[in-house]
Amino acid sequence: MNGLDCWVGIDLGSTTTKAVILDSEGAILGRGITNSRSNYDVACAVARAEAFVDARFALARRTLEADAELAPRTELLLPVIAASFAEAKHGAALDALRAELLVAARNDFYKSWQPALDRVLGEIVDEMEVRAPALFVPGAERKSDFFRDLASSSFMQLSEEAADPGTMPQDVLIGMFDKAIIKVENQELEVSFEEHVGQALDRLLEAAGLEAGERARAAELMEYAVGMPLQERAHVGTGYGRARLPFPKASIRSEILCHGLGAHATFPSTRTVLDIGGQDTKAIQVDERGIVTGFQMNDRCAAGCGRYLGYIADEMNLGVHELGPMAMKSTRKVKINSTCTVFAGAELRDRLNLGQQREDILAGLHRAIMLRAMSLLARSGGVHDDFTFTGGVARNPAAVRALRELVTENYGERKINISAASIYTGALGAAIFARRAEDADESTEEAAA
Amino acid sequence: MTETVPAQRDASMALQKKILGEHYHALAQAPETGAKTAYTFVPGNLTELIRSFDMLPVLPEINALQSGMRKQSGDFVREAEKLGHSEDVCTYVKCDIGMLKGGNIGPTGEHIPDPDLLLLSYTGCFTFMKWFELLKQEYDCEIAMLHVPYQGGGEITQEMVDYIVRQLEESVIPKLEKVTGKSFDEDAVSERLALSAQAEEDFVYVLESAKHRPSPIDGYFGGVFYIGPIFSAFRGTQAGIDYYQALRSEVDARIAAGKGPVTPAGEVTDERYRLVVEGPPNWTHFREFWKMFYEENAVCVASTYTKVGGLYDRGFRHDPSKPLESLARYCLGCYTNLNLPQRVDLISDYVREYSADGFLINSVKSCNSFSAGQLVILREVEERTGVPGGFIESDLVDPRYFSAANIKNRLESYLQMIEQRRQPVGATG
Amino acid sequence: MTTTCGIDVGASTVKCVIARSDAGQNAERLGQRFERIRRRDIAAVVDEVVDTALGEIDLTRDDLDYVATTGEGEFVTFRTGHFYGMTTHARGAVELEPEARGVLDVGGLHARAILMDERSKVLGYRMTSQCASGSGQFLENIARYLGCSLSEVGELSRQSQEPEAPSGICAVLAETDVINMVSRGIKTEDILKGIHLSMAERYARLLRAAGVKGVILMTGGLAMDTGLVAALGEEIERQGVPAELRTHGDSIFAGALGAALWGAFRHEKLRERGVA
Amino acid sequence: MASTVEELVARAEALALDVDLTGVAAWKEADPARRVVGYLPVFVPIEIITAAGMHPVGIIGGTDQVEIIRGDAYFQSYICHIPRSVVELGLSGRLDVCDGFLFPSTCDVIRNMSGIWKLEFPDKYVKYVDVPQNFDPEIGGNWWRHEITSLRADLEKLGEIEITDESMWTAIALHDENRRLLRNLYDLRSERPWLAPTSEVYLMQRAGLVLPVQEHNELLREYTEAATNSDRPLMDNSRIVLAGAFCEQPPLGLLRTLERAGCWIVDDDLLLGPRMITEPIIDPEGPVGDPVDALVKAFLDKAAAASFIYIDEKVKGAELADMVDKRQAEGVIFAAPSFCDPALLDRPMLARALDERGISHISMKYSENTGQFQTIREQAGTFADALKLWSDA
Ligand SMILES: Nc1ncnc2c1ncn2[C@@H]1O[C@H](COP(=O)(O)OP(=O)(O)O)[C@@H](O)[C@H]1O
Ligand SMILES: Nc1ncnc2c1ncn2[C@@H]1O[C@H](COP(=O)(O)OP(=O)(O)O)[C@@H](O)[C@H]1O
Ligand code: SF4
Ligand code: SF4
Ligand code: SF4
Repeated sequence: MNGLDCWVGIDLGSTTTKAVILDSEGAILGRGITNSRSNYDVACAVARAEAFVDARFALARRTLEADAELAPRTELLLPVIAASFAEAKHGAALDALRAELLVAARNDFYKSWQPALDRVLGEIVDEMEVRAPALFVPGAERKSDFFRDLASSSFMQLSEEAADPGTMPQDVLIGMFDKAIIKVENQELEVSFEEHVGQALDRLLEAAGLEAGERARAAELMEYAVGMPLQERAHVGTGYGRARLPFPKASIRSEILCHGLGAHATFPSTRTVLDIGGQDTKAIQVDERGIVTGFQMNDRCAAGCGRYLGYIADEMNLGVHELGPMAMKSTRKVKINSTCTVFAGAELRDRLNLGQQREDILAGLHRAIMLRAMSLLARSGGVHDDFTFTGGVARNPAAVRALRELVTENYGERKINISAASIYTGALGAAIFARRAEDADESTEEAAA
Repeated sequence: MTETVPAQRDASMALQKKILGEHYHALAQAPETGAKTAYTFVPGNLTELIRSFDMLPVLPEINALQSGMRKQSGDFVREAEKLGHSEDVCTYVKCDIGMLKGGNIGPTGEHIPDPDLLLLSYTGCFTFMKWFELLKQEYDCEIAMLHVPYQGGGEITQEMVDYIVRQLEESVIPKLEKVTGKSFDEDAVSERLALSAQAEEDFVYVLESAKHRPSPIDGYFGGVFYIGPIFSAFRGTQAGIDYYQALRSEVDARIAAGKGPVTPAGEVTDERYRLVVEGPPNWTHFREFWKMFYEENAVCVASTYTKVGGLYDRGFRHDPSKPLESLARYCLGCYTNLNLPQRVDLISDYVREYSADGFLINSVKSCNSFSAGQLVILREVEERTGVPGGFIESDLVDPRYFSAANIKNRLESYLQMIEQRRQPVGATG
Repeated sequence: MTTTCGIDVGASTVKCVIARSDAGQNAERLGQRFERIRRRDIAAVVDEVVDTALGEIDLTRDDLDYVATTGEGEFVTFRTGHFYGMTTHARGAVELEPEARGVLDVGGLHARAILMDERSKVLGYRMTSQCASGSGQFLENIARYLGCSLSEVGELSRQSQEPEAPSGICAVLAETDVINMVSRGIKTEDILKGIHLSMAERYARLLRAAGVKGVILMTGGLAMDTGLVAALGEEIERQGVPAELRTHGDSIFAGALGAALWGAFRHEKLRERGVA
Repeated sequence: MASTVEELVARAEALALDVDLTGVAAWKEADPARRVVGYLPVFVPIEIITAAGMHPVGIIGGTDQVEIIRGDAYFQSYICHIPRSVVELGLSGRLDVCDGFLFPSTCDVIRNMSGIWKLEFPDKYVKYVDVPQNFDPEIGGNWWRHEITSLRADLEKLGEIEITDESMWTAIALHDENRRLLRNLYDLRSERPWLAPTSEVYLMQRAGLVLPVQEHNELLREYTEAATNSDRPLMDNSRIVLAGAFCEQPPLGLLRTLERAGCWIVDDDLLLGPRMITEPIIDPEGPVGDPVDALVKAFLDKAAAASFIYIDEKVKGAELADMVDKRQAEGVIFAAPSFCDPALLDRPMLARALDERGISHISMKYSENTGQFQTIREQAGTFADALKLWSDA
């Protein structure tokens, strides 16, 4: 079987690590994301692995759609396979969590809480396992894509229920979790793709969603997609942590250039790009070639970035996903003053105590963030058509709404692009750089030959 | 400028160090020799007039920047803040106050005598006024104020000149006479002004040598050394003339040899970016800062900071035939006394005249006189010249405000951007 | 003798002290209690803390002559009067440590250095303001990330041999820095000590700027963090602050205690004037 | 029926927060020949604008109402807040009603802003007004005469009118009256601060920035009378003088916070510009001689101390300490805008003068859009506590 050439871009962000795989046509084959964690190599490897899995799905989709018989069943097959795969990964991580929790509980420091500690921890994980499948029903809403967030949220809840101030303080349980989760997320968990395709197909068969003949055909096609060798020709890294990537210097690009290029590739007529990530905000102006002509970024202070929302979400015991939709329900304007991320939590509490609605407060917070972004945009040269909003915060509908309002109020009507995959913009730019560099090398080689 | 000569240096640099060292020595000896001292400022200084009364000028700004270069300023600034000075204000002032409280030991390690006169000839910055009001609380000495109007309307008018000349005649000169017991000698001033004009000629030649490709000098980092004598105590002196002659021949030799500027980290051999720079440098990390440019083969061909003590390259010369009026016009014409449109014009002209690839603003936290409006300058100059502007932020002598990683990141991204824009259309599409 | 209650409502914790004294002098602490707020309704936490503390010593709110609030306690409806944080911390500190002439109060979000005289009159102070870098909250976040509980932090930090400081001052960016450090294999204790040192550096400057001299008592919740206290001791020496740092097992109650005592003092004043 | 204090305060608050200058726009629309001239803090001779039949408008920032979007693109984070809100007002068209702008010599920021205005609003009249720092009538006086005369000529051109000496005297009389009324109000506040708290007095003053002087005089009269006759209960707070707030103004919330924390402000340098001349310009016997001379003399002889004016041979801080004595204040709160060089550089000198006279003081910073007052409340409250617990103890 002839393999497929591909190029990889990796954006090692402060909060999330993203990977994008391009094929020889420059089309996106796969995307992967994970939370950046203490071990950058692992984060990088996980994002890359996820992107390759995603690429497999893309190949599978291509194959299925090209098959006369199965094409109509694509939308039935793929989500189930994906969900099954995700659930399996989650299960593997839970296993690891269980093991690490028990290791943590062995520490002498916690001797006085034993043996109850082991038991309570075990019960919590049992319950987490029980709840897991519900998370992975195709189409289910999850608080986050990341194991850390999902596990943390249910652990918090379960540990609160299990805790007792005298005999088993919640602080102790949380302490166990904090210790264990670091270990878990720094392991690369092996989950076999092939195996889960098979399981998913069986499940569909059981649920009578699929006929036996279709199953066989599907298995055949999937085997092809899964077996296709993917040859990584080159990679480029970018992002906040790029200096720490295990790449040679030539394979590292400034994140500003990558974001500019990535946005240009997605929306060729874009001239202004705003990227709001976990702890930095960039306003970039690009020309018709995607070349950066001006930029501004915040520094020294993380006020008004994605982390700010993260703090607020923690404070309210919500996932970052839920903040935007909640803020969209606001009916009254509230002006938020805190510029500091850490103080925002305190202000939130103050205002809740004053009886303000949390929807309104949240809307005010989103506007506050966007006001800061507007300043950077103004500094970088304004907002020009088309305007593209990228980065994780572009996934947040309330942030997008606040931005739209402010842009229109201050610059008039602008075409605003928001790509569903906006969080991958930097990684995409990096992948394009990887492809280009390779082209350039080849052309020189050819010239020399 | 004395202690901090770069590792690799020209002969002129040694000469500069020598004459400045002699000046500090003369100051230290003042209690014995009976010489009187006038504290005064660089922009709009009246050196010839001061010297005509045989007084020695002391320039607190220079002391402050020297402390910065010798990494003492951080302590001085903190000391002043402990005394109730705000974190927010100009660090030159705080550095000076801290140094004063620490015994007023100058950059050569010798004591700087107390002032006999605080000569507040303040051009282009309100902080100067506060500075000497503060010093006046420390020293029981005479203070003379020379109010130099701002070129708000973009020009020097006769009324401004007359106002200054009247102040010189009625308040500054009488104070000088009172402090020294000598009487004003207009001819003596004229003689000195003639000497000044001579040095000014060579100084301008040196600055403009950067129009050559490759530029033989660095007009910002290197320029800081070239302005030393003429901006401080050496106008109207033979030592000043000698220094600039020597410098000029050195530059001529470099041009003839097709050589780039000498930097502490080595000689620039492959000039890749020609930049015009606006704003004062950071002193606490001066070498580190310069090295970032060196590593990218970026040469600063012109700068506005080297004009704070006069816009000689725009034609101004001290004029012995009209001494007081000439001093008045000098004070009025210093860079920080220009209004914003004039500054935009000047920088745009530099970009064209020096064939620059870009211009960079180093915005310092301390100095509102420079900084307020720089973002407008950035956009206007970009628009007028079509070359990209860069923007970095630091401070003069407060080491807490120098983030090397940050500045390097911005500088690199900026230069990468210039590089990317150089490529013909299509090459990257 | 007057029986008074001091309530200190902080950003993260509510503290309460019940004391009997003679117009604030010769005080005897009858009871004390603190409770983390943790996203709960503050008024409810206040009620719970006060009533539990009273219950433990068989008293009720009716037995109190004066309820004095401090911190963010102005909204407490059953208060008699309010005193501001520095007034109460200074008083509480002198009560806990009679030799103290300075206070360093580090709580959930703020830090402040207070200079006072032997009567606990505030003579000068410095406080951190709009930036939360180096606050209790910050330390908590880092500790969580490192997977250790607050009670372990001090112990660990004091074992450090090669402290590694975070590069920036921002509480949020420092978290990333910490992630970085973990990835470079820096030991937990060295990271903690580095952070303690960088916090201590700021606090020592605060103390210097406030002009403190002599014995200073550390108050607020972070006084319980022995690692921070040790680091602060080192920094005070390094920066040449002419001060000797002490802590007290009940440091976290300093504000509430001070409020209770000032309350007694005011009660007496008002009684003299025939108001109460 | 006379208005109540509450009504007057509400009216003043509406005017003070009218960042869109709707009142001024209405005034201008009434007659196409009308002109509006904006002036920045701190001091310009507004009499000339009034004499020209124009409406002087004090442009003092955007309060905490105006969201800064483009303003930050003009000023770095380490520059005070007022210029960015003024730029925001300008770029958003809220200052379009102004035909001209005066930028007085206050500090380097306002100075450089005059150039920004020239670049950004090339069609507007812009003048930098350079007050003298030399107080000899023949030297600094001449310079100031020259500045006033050229401003007069410029305004004549702008309004296509002639400014007669007679109209000058009339305008001076109106502004003399305005300053008298303000001084009256300050006296009332100092005597019985609970009747006219600073949070209200300030609004009355601020309303004057956007009202023609005649109307402002009327408002001041009404308020002073209503406040004097109101039956508000006495409150026993500490008496303090507020210093450092002459240019960028603190948000109303800050003034209210100080009052709530137990401090009566019994004198201040808020909105100093219109009160800068401390005595009547016109002699008791009536106008004599040249009105320009009278203006020059007023600045040289009757101007309040301010940090942007050279102290000459005077002692820095003496005026402040005298003010504390005169108002029987118990202490001073320095409240200066963050990054305000003139105010912050003065602070140590003022502190020294106060220390020498045994007056206690504290210091804080703000910006016009400061929204969190915990720290401020804490500081002011502790200060008030100390005055309260230790004075009658
Ligand atoms: N689904 C989502 N909904 C809302 N916000 C999100 C979502 N996903 C990520 N974010 C926000 O995006 C931020 C991370 O953005 P990202 O661009 O990945 O940052 P970085 O590149 O710095 O890691 C998070 O802090 C979070 O606030
Ligand atoms: N055992 C402990 N060790 C270290 N820090 C602690 C401990 N207990 C509480 N803290 C810290 O003390 C802080 C609360 O201190 P406190 O002075 O009450 O603050 P506030 O008044 O702001 O609520 C918490 O943020 C927590 O970080
Ligand atoms: S503000 Fe600027 S010009 Fe003025 S003294 Fe400071 S550095 Fe010099
Ligand atoms: S204000 Fe907050 S977000 Fe900004 S530097 Fe400080 S701690 Fe960080
Ligand atoms: S607040 Fe201070 S620094 Fe800012 S413009 Fe006004 S006087 Fe200048």
